[in-house]
Amino acid sequence: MNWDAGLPLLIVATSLFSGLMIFFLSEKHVVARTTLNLGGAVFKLVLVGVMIWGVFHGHHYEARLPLLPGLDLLLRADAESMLFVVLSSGLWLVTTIYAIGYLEGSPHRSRFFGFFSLCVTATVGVALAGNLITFVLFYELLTLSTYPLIVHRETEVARRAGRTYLIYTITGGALLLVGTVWLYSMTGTLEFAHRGFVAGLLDTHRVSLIVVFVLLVAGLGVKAALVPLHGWLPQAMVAPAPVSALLHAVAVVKAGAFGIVRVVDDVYGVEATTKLGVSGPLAALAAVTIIYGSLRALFQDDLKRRLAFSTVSQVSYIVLGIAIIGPIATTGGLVHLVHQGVMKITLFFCAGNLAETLGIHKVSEMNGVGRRMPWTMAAFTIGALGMIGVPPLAGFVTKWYLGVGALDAGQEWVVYILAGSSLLNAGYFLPVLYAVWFKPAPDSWPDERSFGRFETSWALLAPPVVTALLTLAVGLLASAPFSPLQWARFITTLEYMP
Amino acid sequence: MNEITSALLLLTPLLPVVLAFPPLRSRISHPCYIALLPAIVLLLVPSVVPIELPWLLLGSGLGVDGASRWLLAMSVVIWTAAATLLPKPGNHAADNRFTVFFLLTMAGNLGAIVATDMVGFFSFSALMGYGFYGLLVSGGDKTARRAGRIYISFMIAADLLLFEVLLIAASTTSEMAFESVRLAVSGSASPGLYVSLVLAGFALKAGVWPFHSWLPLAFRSARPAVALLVGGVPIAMGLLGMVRWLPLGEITLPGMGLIIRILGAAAIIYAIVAGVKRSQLKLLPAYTAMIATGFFSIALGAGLADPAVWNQYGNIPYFFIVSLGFGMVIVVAAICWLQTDHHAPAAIVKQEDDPSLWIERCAGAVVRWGGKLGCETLPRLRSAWLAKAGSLLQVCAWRKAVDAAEYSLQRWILAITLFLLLGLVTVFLAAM
Amino acid sequence: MSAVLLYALTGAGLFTLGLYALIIHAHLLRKILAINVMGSGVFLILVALGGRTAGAVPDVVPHAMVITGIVVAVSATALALALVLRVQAATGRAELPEEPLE
Amino acid sequence: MRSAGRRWHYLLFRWALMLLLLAVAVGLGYALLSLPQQAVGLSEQVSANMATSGVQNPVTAVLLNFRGYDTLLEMAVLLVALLGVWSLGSAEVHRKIDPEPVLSLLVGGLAPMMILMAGYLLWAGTNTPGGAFQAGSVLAAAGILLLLSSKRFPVRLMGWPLRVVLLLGLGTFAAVGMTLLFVSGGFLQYPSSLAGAFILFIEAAATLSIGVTLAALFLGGRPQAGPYR
Amino acid sequence: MQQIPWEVMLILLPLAGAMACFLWPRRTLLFGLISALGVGGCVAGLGWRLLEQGAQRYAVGGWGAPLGIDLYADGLSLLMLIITALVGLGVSIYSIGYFERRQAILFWPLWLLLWSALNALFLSADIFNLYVTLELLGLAAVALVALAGGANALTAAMRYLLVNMLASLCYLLGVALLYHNFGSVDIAILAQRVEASPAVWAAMGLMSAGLLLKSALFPLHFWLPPAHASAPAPVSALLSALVVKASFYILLRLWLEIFPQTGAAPGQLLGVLGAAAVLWGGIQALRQTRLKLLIAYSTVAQLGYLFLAFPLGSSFAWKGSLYLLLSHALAKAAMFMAAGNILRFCGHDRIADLDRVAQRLPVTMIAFSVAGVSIVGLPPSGGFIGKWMLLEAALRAGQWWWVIPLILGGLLAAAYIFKVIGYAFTQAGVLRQTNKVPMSMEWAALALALAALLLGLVALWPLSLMEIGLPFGGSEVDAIQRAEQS
Repeated sequence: MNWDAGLPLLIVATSLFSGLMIFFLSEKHVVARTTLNLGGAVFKLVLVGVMIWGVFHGHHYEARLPLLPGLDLLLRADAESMLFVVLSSGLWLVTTIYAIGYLEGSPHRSRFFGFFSLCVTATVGVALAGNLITFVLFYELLTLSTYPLIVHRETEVARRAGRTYLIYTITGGALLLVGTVWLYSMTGTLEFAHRGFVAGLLDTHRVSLIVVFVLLVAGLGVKAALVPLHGWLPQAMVAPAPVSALLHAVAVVKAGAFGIVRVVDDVYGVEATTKLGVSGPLAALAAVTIIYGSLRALFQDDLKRRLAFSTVSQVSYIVLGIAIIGPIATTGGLVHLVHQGVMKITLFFCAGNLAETLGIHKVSEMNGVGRRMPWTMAAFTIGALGMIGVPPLAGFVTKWYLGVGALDAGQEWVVYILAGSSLLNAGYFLPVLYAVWFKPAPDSWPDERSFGRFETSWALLAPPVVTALLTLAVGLLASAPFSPLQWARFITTLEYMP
Repeated sequence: MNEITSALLLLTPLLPVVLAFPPLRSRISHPCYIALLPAIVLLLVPSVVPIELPWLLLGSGLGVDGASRWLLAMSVVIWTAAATLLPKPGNHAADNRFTVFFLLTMAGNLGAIVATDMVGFFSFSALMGYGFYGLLVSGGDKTARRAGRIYISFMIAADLLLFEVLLIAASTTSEMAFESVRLAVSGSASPGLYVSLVLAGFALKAGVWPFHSWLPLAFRSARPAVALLVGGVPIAMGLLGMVRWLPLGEITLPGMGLIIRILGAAAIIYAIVAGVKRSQLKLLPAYTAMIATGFFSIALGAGLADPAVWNQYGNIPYFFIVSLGFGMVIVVAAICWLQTDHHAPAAIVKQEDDPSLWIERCAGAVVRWGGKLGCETLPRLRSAWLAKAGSLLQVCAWRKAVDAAEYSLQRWILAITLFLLLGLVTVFLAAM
Repeated sequence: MSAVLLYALTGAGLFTLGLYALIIHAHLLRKILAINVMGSGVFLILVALGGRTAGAVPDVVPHAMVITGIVVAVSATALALALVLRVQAATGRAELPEEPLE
Repeated sequence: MRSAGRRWHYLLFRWALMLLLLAVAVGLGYALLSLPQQAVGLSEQVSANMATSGVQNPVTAVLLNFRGYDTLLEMAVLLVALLGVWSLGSAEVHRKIDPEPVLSLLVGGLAPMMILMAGYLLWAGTNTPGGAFQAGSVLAAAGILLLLSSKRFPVRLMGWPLRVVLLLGLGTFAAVGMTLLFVSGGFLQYPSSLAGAFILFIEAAATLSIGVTLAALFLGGRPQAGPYR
Repeated sequence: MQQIPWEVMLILLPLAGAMACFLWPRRTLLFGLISALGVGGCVAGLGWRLLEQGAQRYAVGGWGAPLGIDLYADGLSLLMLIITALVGLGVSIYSIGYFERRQAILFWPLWLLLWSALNALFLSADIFNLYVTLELLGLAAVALVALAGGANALTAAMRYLLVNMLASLCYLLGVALLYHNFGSVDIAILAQRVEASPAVWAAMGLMSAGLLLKSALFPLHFWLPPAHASAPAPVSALLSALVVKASFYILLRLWLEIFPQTGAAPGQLLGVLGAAAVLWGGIQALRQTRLKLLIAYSTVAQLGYLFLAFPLGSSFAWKGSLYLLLSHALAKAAMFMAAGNILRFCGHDRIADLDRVAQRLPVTMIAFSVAGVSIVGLPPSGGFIGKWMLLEAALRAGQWWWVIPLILGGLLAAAYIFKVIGYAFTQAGVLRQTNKVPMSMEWAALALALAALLLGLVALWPLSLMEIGLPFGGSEVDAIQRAEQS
């Protein structure tokens, strides 16, 4: 096997093997487990770096395994997958460090980290999938590997949350599967192509194609938490904070959104999507989700629930960007894939820190916490302002591209959605920030733990600070080479190239 | 030489941000003065070549031209004056935070002045706005916090409006530098929307009548350093934004010009009446500022109505802004000096419940009523409906039916009979 | 209608009668008997039809099949009878319980 | 009321079932009547190959030679049934009854006669109706008679020797089949000259096994001796 | 020296093993394992021969059809033999730890006889011989169920035995009709001679009905849940994995060879029943509170999938159905073994009281979950491949409505599998005494579950084996695909 075929496999395999090995470690082997975890994460990041270099120098990374006659499992590194691979493997490292700090001394860590690694394996697989069947495979694997993480606490509430999660995601997976098979029975191929592969069927199979599109988007929309299908996300909040971070920022939600990107761009192609008339309803659905998620977030007192509804709202920016057919809006949608991940993971890390250090779970308990934990809350502030879209943070760049793209595509209504959403974002984040920084602190915190020198343990503190800096950097340096925005532009050029 | 000026340009907004970083600040004796150094040096350099920063944000630029050199000078003076009024750096957490906000606001202000494109200006003025909000609120009493809250509400609204402006601009031209946008907008089909959005946005930011309500509050309660900055920072930058963003001197909008002139006049009359009625010395700067902005509005309206008038002005608007800033400093300083006997230094005031603003009351009511009406009860409502539907469908009965059916299927007699029947049906179907 | 066909039809009748008894009767011994009646019917059909060409030697292959079938039936019946005894010992009655499973 | 309703349902069900079964019977009868008038069987092939089968009785030829494989499996079925009965539990201890003298005498006289009869049936099977199964049944009847008359078999015979006899038929059959695989190159492929001898050998073993197996089945459980106790 | 007749060895080796175990009860383990390994070797040998020389026909006694009996091995039989050997090996290893001595000495001979019957059945080309093997199989299965003892197991065994006898008689009557109509019992000869006539319809109805009863197709599944749930765990595994599949195999053979021109109606009827089985079995499984009953009802549901190929009738659908059969055999065996481990560990199998089994019995729980993935039909697993093929066949045939049971069945399966997994993760109120589970039992279950998973990654290999002797006819779908691609 040559190197170009081996590299994608190797990238998927690094976390798979470290995950499988961790399963067989006993609870006591903390050092070995930490080494495997961090080693796997760093090694994967290095490999991803090599791959970026290679893709940039025209290497064609592609690994095929025959699955059925005429149907292969295909891992391929193209521009879109690189965007998602970098996001997931980069944030995996950060989240692993955080999780090590977060779960210190708690039971069943081998199980936790094993499934944690499997989850990232599945995400990277989703990113590198070169055809729809491979995508489906890893998408389902993702469902399976996240379930044990959600029920990790072993409580009745956790079991119910896990059940809700499965009801939604397995149903979604089934719809996705039907759509995939149906598509395959019409086209005979499932391989992603830059301008889609259904163009030849537009005249003959119009209705079928629309139905398949609806099936695929419904299946993916479950994970992307599009509005009638979002119910699992707030419930999944019972999971430990690193898991929430992973679910919201890196893996699950993103896999759904990324899938919609793939379907619109590489399965149907923008042209066919427009001709079938499905892009408009998709954009409307995304808009409804954006507003509805923000409204619901406004009414939550539980911090993680507020963040969860915020995710519902924010992820739909990606879908909205894709559904507004046009190069600029698509760029905005794609880049939000990264931006939302970085911002939301910061917020969840901070929420986890509050819960772990001070026992704070509610917004109403956060008065004056900025004085007790200035670093954490500074990171939180950056993340929240980014979500609102304050320049020069990451969220601003996204909103900018979405707005310009919408005007470019002649869909002015999107601008009002963006404005309304920003207003609502400000409505549910700014009071928090005000309370954190300017309200007097109570005499005692609900459940305070002392960590010595820092405001909390370093493993809990470093990740949010790093991601907050990233939030700043990807916004400030948006136009620098190799920034997410530039990469997204590159992808869009390929997609819309005449 | 160019490299040095470029570095200076970059450092002008960057150094204050860097110095705001707490570990750095605590090691340096006079961070607020040091942060101003690049700007001061920049003022001494005779000709500054503007730089392009394509990697920054969506591609930005920085530069200093004749007008902005004056503005920069004014800012440097105002910030230096304000820095002298800062409390000595101590261990007090509130003072430390105040310094952070001070430096961030400074960075935003200086950056907005040297920015040569709209996105850069927008970003720096946002930084300045949030920083200024921090200055108003931190360590102030409840009036100050009230002022801060009104200010931030206005600012969010302004940012939203200006964001729309940016989008409109970006969809007309790909270049975001002031000149090219001005040209593109004046050439576009309907500049009216653009102009009115810009005006509304910056009026909100600058506290122009009728968006003035935070001004008197700020002057009544804020620290002297903050009061000193009001004229030079939010007001001046708001007016500067109007001048920079509007395609003045190129378009003719007589209707809008008239309206703005009327508004300006109304502002002046209001300020005079209100100022006489209140007749508090401390509030004098606020009414002065309102009168000044009213005059500015009248001038702007005239410029909008007839481009020729605006072109006659030349650099006068810039000088107006500069002198407004200086004038405010002097007025405030004088009043401070007059009142210094019976003015207690701004210290931590006893925290008490703030009366909420009308906008907050509205928002709170929306949240409350929205929660009661829909969103909070929605899951409950849904589950109630589901329960209702469930009782209609009678899940229990279904369960019983399923169990009963399985029970009968488990019975030998029925199952085999069914099986016979099926066999027969199969054969007959096949035979057909 | 030849005698051979009469035998065969009798076999069919036995088969259906046995089936009826198997379905209707609850007692296990009767069920086993019913199955044996059915078996006899099948064997009758199998053997009888082998000789339906008038005057020719009957086909012996069905005979051999029937012998095999009988041995199998005897074995199964023996197992069934032993089971009936055990079921009766364990549950107190020689009938299949018709309660649904828990 | 309720029971009357049930009863009515039951009657209705019965009648429905009868109608259904009538339909089955009619259909079956129709199928039988529609068969070709002339028997289409394997008579010709059987008679054509009788010469090489080693026996004169066509039924035995089919059973032990042409379709001997079926019979081999049939022996396995017997063994399975026996194991099944054994897996249910151990045989109940029969009441120690004193057989009536007449029965005792009769059994004492009949049993040897029946064993002899079985031997004859086995021998006759090669050219006239008869054969291993018939002989085995008679043998089994003798054994059951002995059991009923409370004749106790020696305990040491209930272990290993019993199991050997039980396996004798199946074992011999399989062993002969395997041997023939090496001798004549085909499983159960008798050399035509020795076919008769092989068949008789197998039949003898099978008779013994069938007889003992059927008698053991009659016991309804594991023997009270040996490792299966 | 001629070629070694692997077919005969496959039948005789376990038979000899059974006899040896019966004769020397103290050495059952030795003989049993030797036979198991030997059968594995023989299957490998037969597979090698088939790959080299194509489908094989072996005339027992040298007579050949129609007078004698033929053994016939093609891709279909080979795959059934392979899966039998795999599950058989797993069950053999599992039962080392499971049975105590008293049961072991009866289990091993019965199990080897059952194995022999299965091998004979999959190799037979003669419908009367199939009847004998079917009886051998049925009686051995009944005996194994009864091995558990207790009222539940005994009544279940009784019911099972009666069903077996009834079904066999129906089948035999069909054989009689076919023989007297066409003068042969060899499948290949019958396939040439068969033509539509009332006797053939009656034979088809009788034989199908008998085999359906044995395959427990809804609504004839009434005997299956009690029998499979009350048997000892390795026996449950064998019954669900292999024994019900044997009758399905015969039905498949008959349907493919003797009754191919039956028209659309019976196929549609079977499809409808299969769909009903999928849904009904799924709902019932979800309603169960006991683990083994849940798994047994899951078997009812999964058997329904196999019948969805009948209305489609394309070779692609048959292959999909067969693929589902193979993966279900492995996965269900693993699942019953895991259930046996849990039963041994907890002393009960009430689902709601599983109490953190996931943490305390991890290997078993992994085995259960991995097997569950295949049962649900999630990728990557054999179940997914089979389901994919059926879905594709249904959509290609334009009969999209078969997609509904396929998908709903998967959802129901996910619901009941994850119900178990969810409770295995949570804490129960009352803590109970637990017993140790031998390593061999845990790892045997895991190995089979992983094999089911692996089946989803090496699909081309079994699919190419299915081509040996073209048991499913020419592959028209492949031809269409090739035409489309070119």
